[in-house]
Amino acid sequence: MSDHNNQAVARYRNDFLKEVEEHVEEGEWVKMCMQCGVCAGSCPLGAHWEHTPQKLFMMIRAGKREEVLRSDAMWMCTSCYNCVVRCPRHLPITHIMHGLASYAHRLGLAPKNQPTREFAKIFWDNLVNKGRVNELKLTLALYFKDGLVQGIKNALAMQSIGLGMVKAKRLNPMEIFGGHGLRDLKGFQAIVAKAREIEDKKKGYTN
Amino acid sequence: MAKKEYAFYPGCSSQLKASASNYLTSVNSMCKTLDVKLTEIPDWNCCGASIGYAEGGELPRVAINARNFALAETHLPGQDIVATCAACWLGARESKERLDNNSVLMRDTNEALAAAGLHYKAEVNIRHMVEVLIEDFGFDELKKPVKKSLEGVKFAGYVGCQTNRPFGIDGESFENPKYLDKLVETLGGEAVDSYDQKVTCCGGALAFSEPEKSQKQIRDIVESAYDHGAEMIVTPCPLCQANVEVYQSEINKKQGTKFNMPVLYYSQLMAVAYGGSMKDAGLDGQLIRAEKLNAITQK
Amino acid sequence: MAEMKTAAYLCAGCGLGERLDLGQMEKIAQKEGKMALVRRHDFLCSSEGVALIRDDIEKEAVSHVVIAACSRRAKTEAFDFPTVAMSRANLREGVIWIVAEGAEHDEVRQEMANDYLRMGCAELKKMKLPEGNPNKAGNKTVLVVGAGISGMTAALETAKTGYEVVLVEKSGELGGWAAKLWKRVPSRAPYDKPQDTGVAELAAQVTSHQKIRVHLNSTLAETAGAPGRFKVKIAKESGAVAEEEVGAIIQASGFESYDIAKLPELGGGLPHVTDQAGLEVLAKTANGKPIKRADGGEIKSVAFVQCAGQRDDTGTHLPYCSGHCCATSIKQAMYFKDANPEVDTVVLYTDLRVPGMGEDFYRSAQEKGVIFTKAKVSKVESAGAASRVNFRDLILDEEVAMEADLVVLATGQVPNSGVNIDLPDEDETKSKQVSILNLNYRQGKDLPQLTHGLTDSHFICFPYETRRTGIYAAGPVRRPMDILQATEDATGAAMKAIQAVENADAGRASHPRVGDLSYPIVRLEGCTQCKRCTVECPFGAIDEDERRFPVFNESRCRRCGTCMGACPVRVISFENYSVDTVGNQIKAVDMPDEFSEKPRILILACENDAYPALDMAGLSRHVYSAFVRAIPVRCLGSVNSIWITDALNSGYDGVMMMGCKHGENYQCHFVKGSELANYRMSKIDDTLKQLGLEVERVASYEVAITDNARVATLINDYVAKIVEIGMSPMKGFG
Amino acid sequence: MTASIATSQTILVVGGGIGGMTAALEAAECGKQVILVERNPTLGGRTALLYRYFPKMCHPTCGLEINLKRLKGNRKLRVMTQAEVTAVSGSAGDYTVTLKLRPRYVNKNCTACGDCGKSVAGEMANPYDYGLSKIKLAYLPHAMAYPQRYVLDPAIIGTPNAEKAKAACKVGAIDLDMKEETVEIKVGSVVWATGWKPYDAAKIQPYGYGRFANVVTSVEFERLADPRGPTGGKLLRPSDGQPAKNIAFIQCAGSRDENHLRHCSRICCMASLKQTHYVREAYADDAAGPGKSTIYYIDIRAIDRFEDFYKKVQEDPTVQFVKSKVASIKQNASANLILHGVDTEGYHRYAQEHDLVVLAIGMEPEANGIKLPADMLVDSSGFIEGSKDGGQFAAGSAASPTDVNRSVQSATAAALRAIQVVHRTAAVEEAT
Repeated sequence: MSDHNNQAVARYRNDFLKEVEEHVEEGEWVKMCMQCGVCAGSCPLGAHWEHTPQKLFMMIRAGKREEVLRSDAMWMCTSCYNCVVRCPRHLPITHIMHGLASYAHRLGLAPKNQPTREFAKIFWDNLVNKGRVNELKLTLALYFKDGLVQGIKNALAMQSIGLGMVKAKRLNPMEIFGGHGLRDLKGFQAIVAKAREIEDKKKGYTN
Repeated sequence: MAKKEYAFYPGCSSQLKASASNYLTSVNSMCKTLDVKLTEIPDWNCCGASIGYAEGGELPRVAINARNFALAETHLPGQDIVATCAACWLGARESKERLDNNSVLMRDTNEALAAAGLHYKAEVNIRHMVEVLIEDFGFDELKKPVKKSLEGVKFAGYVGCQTNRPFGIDGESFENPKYLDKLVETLGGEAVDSYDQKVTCCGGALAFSEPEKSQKQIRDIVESAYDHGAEMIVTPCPLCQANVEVYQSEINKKQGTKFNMPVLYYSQLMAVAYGGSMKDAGLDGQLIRAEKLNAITQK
Repeated sequence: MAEMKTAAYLCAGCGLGERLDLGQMEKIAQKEGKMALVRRHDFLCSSEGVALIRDDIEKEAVSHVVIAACSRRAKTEAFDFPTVAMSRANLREGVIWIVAEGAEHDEVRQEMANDYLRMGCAELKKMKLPEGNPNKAGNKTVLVVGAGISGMTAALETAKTGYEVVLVEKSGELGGWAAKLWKRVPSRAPYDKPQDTGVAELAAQVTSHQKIRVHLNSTLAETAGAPGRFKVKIAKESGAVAEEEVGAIIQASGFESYDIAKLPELGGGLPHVTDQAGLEVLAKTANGKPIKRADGGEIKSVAFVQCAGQRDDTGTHLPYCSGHCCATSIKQAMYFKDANPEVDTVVLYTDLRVPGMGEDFYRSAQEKGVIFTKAKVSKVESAGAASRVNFRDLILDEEVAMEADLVVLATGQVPNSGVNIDLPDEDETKSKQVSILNLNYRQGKDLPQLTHGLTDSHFICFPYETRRTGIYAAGPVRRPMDILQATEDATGAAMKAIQAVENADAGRASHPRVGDLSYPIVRLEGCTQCKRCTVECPFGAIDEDERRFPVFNESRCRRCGTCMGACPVRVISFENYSVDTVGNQIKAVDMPDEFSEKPRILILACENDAYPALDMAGLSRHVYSAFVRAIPVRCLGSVNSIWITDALNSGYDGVMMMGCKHGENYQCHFVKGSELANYRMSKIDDTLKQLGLEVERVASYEVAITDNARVATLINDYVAKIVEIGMSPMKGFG
Repeated sequence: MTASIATSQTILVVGGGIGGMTAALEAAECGKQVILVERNPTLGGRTALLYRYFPKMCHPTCGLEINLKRLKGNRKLRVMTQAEVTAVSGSAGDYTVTLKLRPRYVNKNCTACGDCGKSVAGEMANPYDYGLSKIKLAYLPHAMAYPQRYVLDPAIIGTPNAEKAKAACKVGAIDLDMKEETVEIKVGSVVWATGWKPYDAAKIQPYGYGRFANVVTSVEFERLADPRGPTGGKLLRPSDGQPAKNIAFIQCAGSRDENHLRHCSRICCMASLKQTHYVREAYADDAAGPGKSTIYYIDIRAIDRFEDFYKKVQEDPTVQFVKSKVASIKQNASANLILHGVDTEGYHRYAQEHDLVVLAIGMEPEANGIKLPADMLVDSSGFIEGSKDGGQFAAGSAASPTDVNRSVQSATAAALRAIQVVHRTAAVEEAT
C-alpha cells in the first residue's frame, strides 16, 4: 500500500477513503468536509498538531495512508468538542480523531511511545480489569510506564499532590490492594470480550 | 414538591475516596435538601471516558455504557439516569444516541450484552445533574431552601468542555453558557460574568500524557479568573475540578506563579447555601481551601 | 386643443406663508408671469386646496397650472391633474428649507422664491400637454430568436399570456444545448440529484401551442422598424424568405461552448479528455448504464477540471466565470456515482461556486462519495490508456499528479451575440461574427455588447434594459447562466416584451420614462443633416432617410432628450420639454446688476439623481447659498449648449452642471447622457474665451443621489469661488 | 373599501422592497390592476438601507427614485403600507386575502414638514439604521421614504408626547384615533415578495456579536459607509467612535452552515468585495496611510461576470484574502478583536488583530417569520417556491437568496406568471 502513495495512479483514488469509511469510527463523514478549517482553528492544542483535522481529511482523500495513520496529530485530541460544535457540516470530528487513532493503534501504525497512546491503553486495561477505573493504579501504572527508576522519579515529583489528595480523602492508598470493583465483573468482562470480538471480526483486526 | 427519584450514575471519580468524592458528598447533601432520592444503578461500570477510544474501540465502549442502561432499566424502571460527571454523562448520552439511531450497532450491542444476560431496551433517558436542577426544579425553586447567602463571594463559572459540548445544558450557548452564573446569583453570590475562559478545555484528557500542554490550558483558566476578580472557580465537572485545582501548585513550582484559587463544585455551593456544614459540602476535600465558604458554614 | 389658460397657485403651508411675502409673489405671477388666474391657499395639497385647482380646471377651463409650493417630487398624489400642463415652483425644498434661517436672509430668500415662481410661469407658457406619439404601432406579436431553453420558455410564457409568438431557430430542431444534456442540475428541493431536462415536454408544448409559429432552419436576414412595427425577413436554409411583422423581439441566441482545442495544456485534443458537453454525449449514449469512453473503454476514475479556459487573467481565454460549471461537474460526477458508486470521481476546483441551494447539491455529491480537491491544474497529459492530471493541491500545498480514465474540462460559455457594433468596421469584418438580428439600424446590426461579448444590461435595478427599445436579450447570450436562471430570465424577458408592445400600442415611452406621452418632434426644415442626433442617440432610435435627414422612430425613443441636446440648430423638442421650456426659465430670472454682490448661479441638474439629492438636502436642512437657481433636466445629455451661452449672456455668474457618473461604471440612466454632456462641456471653454469669461464659470459635477450633504458643500464652495473670481461682466447686456 | 378596489383580476404583491415594487410595476405597466402591500411604513425594503451596489458601486436609491417615479405616475397601482397579510383563502384566480392595517396615526394631509418630530421627546433605536442611531418617536423613516409621510410609533399613543405631536402639526395630519383595521380584498393572484432578513448574528457565538462592540454585520457596515447613515459615512467603530482602519470581513457568517443556514446566501462574497471599496475610499486621502481589508473565506463565489470585480479587488494591495473559516474571536483590552484560525491553503495558524470585524451575514427568508397560506411550498431553508394551486408565486429573495439584479429578474418573471393567472380568470369570465 505504501508504494502507492507515490504513484499518481492511486493518488486521489478513493481506496484509502473507503478503508477509513469502513474501519474508522464515524469514518463515513470524512468525505463531507468542505475544507473550511474551522476545526483547525478551534482546537485548544491546535498549535501542537502536525496536521489539522481538515488537513487529515484531505490527506485521506488524497490517499496518503501511511502519513495519516502514522501521524501523531489525532493523539493530541483532548475531546473538548469545540470542533464538533463549530463544524458547519456537522462532522463528529472528535470521534473521527479517536477513530483514526484507534485504527492506527490497532494496526500497529501509530507512533511508538506516543504518551497518549500508552495512557489510553493503560486506562482501558485498568477499566476492564475491575469494571471501574482505579485512579491510584492508573496513576502508578503511568508513572512506571517508562520503567522502575523513572517511575520513582515521576512519583516523587508528584508526591505533594498525591499526599494532598490522600489527606483530602480523594485518593485512597489502600486501593492498591483492591479498591472498587464490580460484583458481576465476569459478566462485564464477557460483554467487553464479546463486543471486541464482534468489532474485530468486522474490521478484520487480527491482533 | 413531591419527592423526585433518579437512577444515579456517580462514575468512578465520585466514588468514596476517589478524586471527586467531595462532589458526591455535596451532591448527596444538596439532594437531601431538595428531597431528591438518588438510587445508584446497581453494579454500574465505568463509562469508558473519551480516552478509552484507542484500545476500547467503538462497540466495546458503547456496550459497557449499554450495560449501565440495561441495569437501570431492569432495576430502576421509569427513572432517568442522572450522572454528575461530565465524561460519564457525555459517554452515556453519546452511546445512547448512537444506539437509538443505528440498528446494526443496537443489534451488535445487545449481542454483547447477552454475554452477561442483559438487554438494552432503549427506554431510559440520560441526564446531567445540572439539567435536573434547571429543568426539574428551576432557579426559583432552587432559591427557596437557601439559608445562608453566598453574598460577598465572587465566583468564576467555569463550565469546561464536556458538560457544554456537544450537547450543552438548558439550550445555553456553547461559547458563553450562563447557567453557572445564574446559579451563583440564585445562591446570593456574585458571578464574574466577564470571565472569558468559561468553556476553555482544561486539557484533562492529556493531563497525564501531555502535562505541559494541559497545564498551559489550566494556567489560562486560573489566570483569567484572577484577572476578572474572581475569588473562586465553580464548575460542574469533576475532571475540570481536579485538574484545575490539583495542578496549580505544580504550575506555581514550574512557572513561579502564585496560584491559590479554590475550585468548587456547584453542589458544594448549594450545600453551603442550604445550610450544610463544611463536611456536608465536602469542603474538607479541597486541596486549596475555600476559606470564605468555610466561614459561611460557620455563620 | 383649446385656448391656453394659465393659473398659478401659491401655497402658504409648511412655513411658506411665514417665511415668504406671498403677496409680492402673487403680483409677480400676475404681472411678470402673466398668469390669468393667481390664487393663494393656506394648505394647497389638502383636499380643499386640490378641489380649488380642480374646480378651476373644470369651470374656468384652466389648461396650464403652476404649483408654487413644494418640490415636483412631493405630494404627487395630490397634485395629479392629468388633463393640464403643469410646472412646479419648488419653494419648499428648493428655498425655505435650504436658505439659512433669520431675518438677515429674508431678502435673498424672497428673491430666490420670486425667481422660482418666475421660472415656473416661464416654463409653463412654453409647455404643451403631451398627446402621445401619433406614429404609434399596434402589432403585438413577439418574435423570439433561438429555441433553446431560454427561447422556448420565452415563447411559451408569452403565448400563455395570450400573445402571438414567432419563434425562429437556426437549427433543425427545438431544444438548443439543453436538448443535448442527459440530465440537468436540480431546480427544486431537495436539490439532491440530477433531474430530467424536461426539454422534450417543453418542445412539445411549444410545437402544439396555437399561438406559436415556429421557423426551423431559419435566421433573420433583416430586422427593420420599431416596437409595434418591426418587419423581419426570415431566411430559411432552403433559400426561401418569409416575412413577419412583430411588435417586440426577444433575443435568446444562447452560447457556444469554449473550444477545447484552444486548451492543449489541459489536454484539449487528447483522446480521453473531453469537455462537459462531450461527457453529456457519452452519458446519453450510456442511457443510465455506466458511462463508457468514446472508444468503449471502461471508466473507473474521472477527474473534473474546473474553470478550464475560464477566469483567465492572461488574456488568452475567457476572463469570466460561467457560473454553472461547478454544479454541472457535480451533476456529471453523480452520473458516474449513481450508476456505479465504485467509480472514483474527483472535482479539482479553486473556488467551488454553487450559490443558493446549490450547497445542498454539493453536499449530496459529497454524500455520494464525490471527492472535491482545491487545486490548480497545470497540465493534463496522456499516460498510457489514461490521462495524467498535474496540479497543485492547495490544501496539502504540494505539486502532485493523479491519473484518471477520463478527464472532463469544465469549459465556459461563449455568447452568440452577433456582431460587436462598437468595433470599427474593419475589425468587425475580421471578427467573422455573423449577425443575429441583422438590424437595419443606423447604429449597427446587433444589440450593443456590454462586456466580454455579453449583451447584459448595465443596470442593477433594471436587468432588461438593453440599448435597443423593444428588443430584450434573455439567457446565456447576455450573461453566463444555468438552466434555472435562463428559465427565470426568459420569463422576465417575455414580460418586458409584452410591456413593450403594449407601450408601443399606446404611444407611450418605455423604461425609464415609462408612460411618458411626449416624443421628439423635429422641424426638418431647419435641419442641417449634421447627423449628430443619429450618432449620439444612446438607443439607436434615429435612422437617416435617403436624403440623410433624421428619421425618428418614436417607439424606439426613450425620451431622454440627448438628440435635443445634440442639435446645433435646435430643431428637436418635446411638447413639455424643449429648448424653450428651459431657455425661458433661464431668462426669467431677475438678474441683479454687477454691483449688487448677488451672483446668480444656474444649476442644471439631472432629474433622477442630482435633483433628488438637492431635494433631500432640503429635507435634511442642509443650508446652501440662495444665489443658485436650479432647473431639473431629463438628463444632462439633453442640455443644449445654447442654454449655457444664453445663461452667460444674460449675466449669470456661473453654471453648475450636475449629472451622473460616467465612464466604465456609468450611472446615467440614459447610458451616454452624462458622458456626452461631459464631452460637450469640455468644448465650452472656447465659447467662454470668446465671451471673455473665465473657464471656471461653467463647471461639471458628478452627483449621486446620496450626495445630500455634498451638494450643499459643492454649491457653497462654487459660490465662494465665483465671488472670488468676481461678478460676470456680461450683466446688463442680455 | 374592499369592494371597490378589488376584483379577481387584481394582482396582490406582498412586500414593497425592490422585488415587490418591481413585480407590482411590471404588472401595472402592462395595464393590470395591482395592490402592493408593505408591512413597514415605507416602501424600499432592505435595498434602501444599502449604500452601494456591486459591481457598479452605484446607489440603490437611484433605482428606487426611478421606481418611485414609475409608481407615482401609475394609476393602476395602489400602495398600502403598514399592511400585513394575515390570511389567504380561495384558489387561483379567486383569492380572498385578509389584511391587517396598522395605524400610522398620520393621515394624507402630512407634508413631511417635520414639525411633529421636533415636538416630541424621546427616541428609539432607528430600525432604518439597524439600530445604530436613534430616531424620534414621530419620524420619517428615511429621506427616500414613500409615502413621504411621518409615522407615530405606537409606543407614544396615549402619552402626552402624542398630544404634543398633534399640537405641533399645523395641517391636521395627526389622527390619534386611528385604529387597527382588518380588511378583506379579492385578488386573482398573489406575488410574495417578502424578501429576506439578516441572520441573527448573535447565534454565531464564536464571533461574539452582541458581546463585542466592534463586531458588526455587513448590513450594519452599509449604514456606517452611507453618508446618510449614523456616522455620516465615516467608518467609525461602535466601541469608541474611532476610525476603523484594519477591518476583517468574515464570509459565510451563518451561511453554508448546518448550525445556522444550510444554504449559501450568494450575495455575501460580492458584498464583502464591495465593502473593501468603502475601506479604500474612506482612507484614500489619509496621510497616515490606507485602510486595510482582510477577507476570510471558504470559496469566493464571484460568479459569472462578477469575476471582473473580484479580480480588481485581488489586485488591490490593501486587500488580503485568507482561505479560512475563522474559528473564534477574542476581544483585547483596546476593544480590538483577535481572530483565531488556520489558513487552510498550506496550513498557517493565525491570531490576527483587527479593529473592526464585519460579519458577511447570511440571508434568511423574511417569510420565516410570516404565517404563509397552508398550501405554500417552501424549501428546506424556508424560501418560497409558490402555491400548489399555481396562483401564488414568489419573487426575489423570498424565492431564493439573490442579489438585486436577480431579484428584479425574478420579480419580472413573477409578474408575468401572475398576469397569466388573471388573464385566465378574465378569459373564463368572458366565456361565461
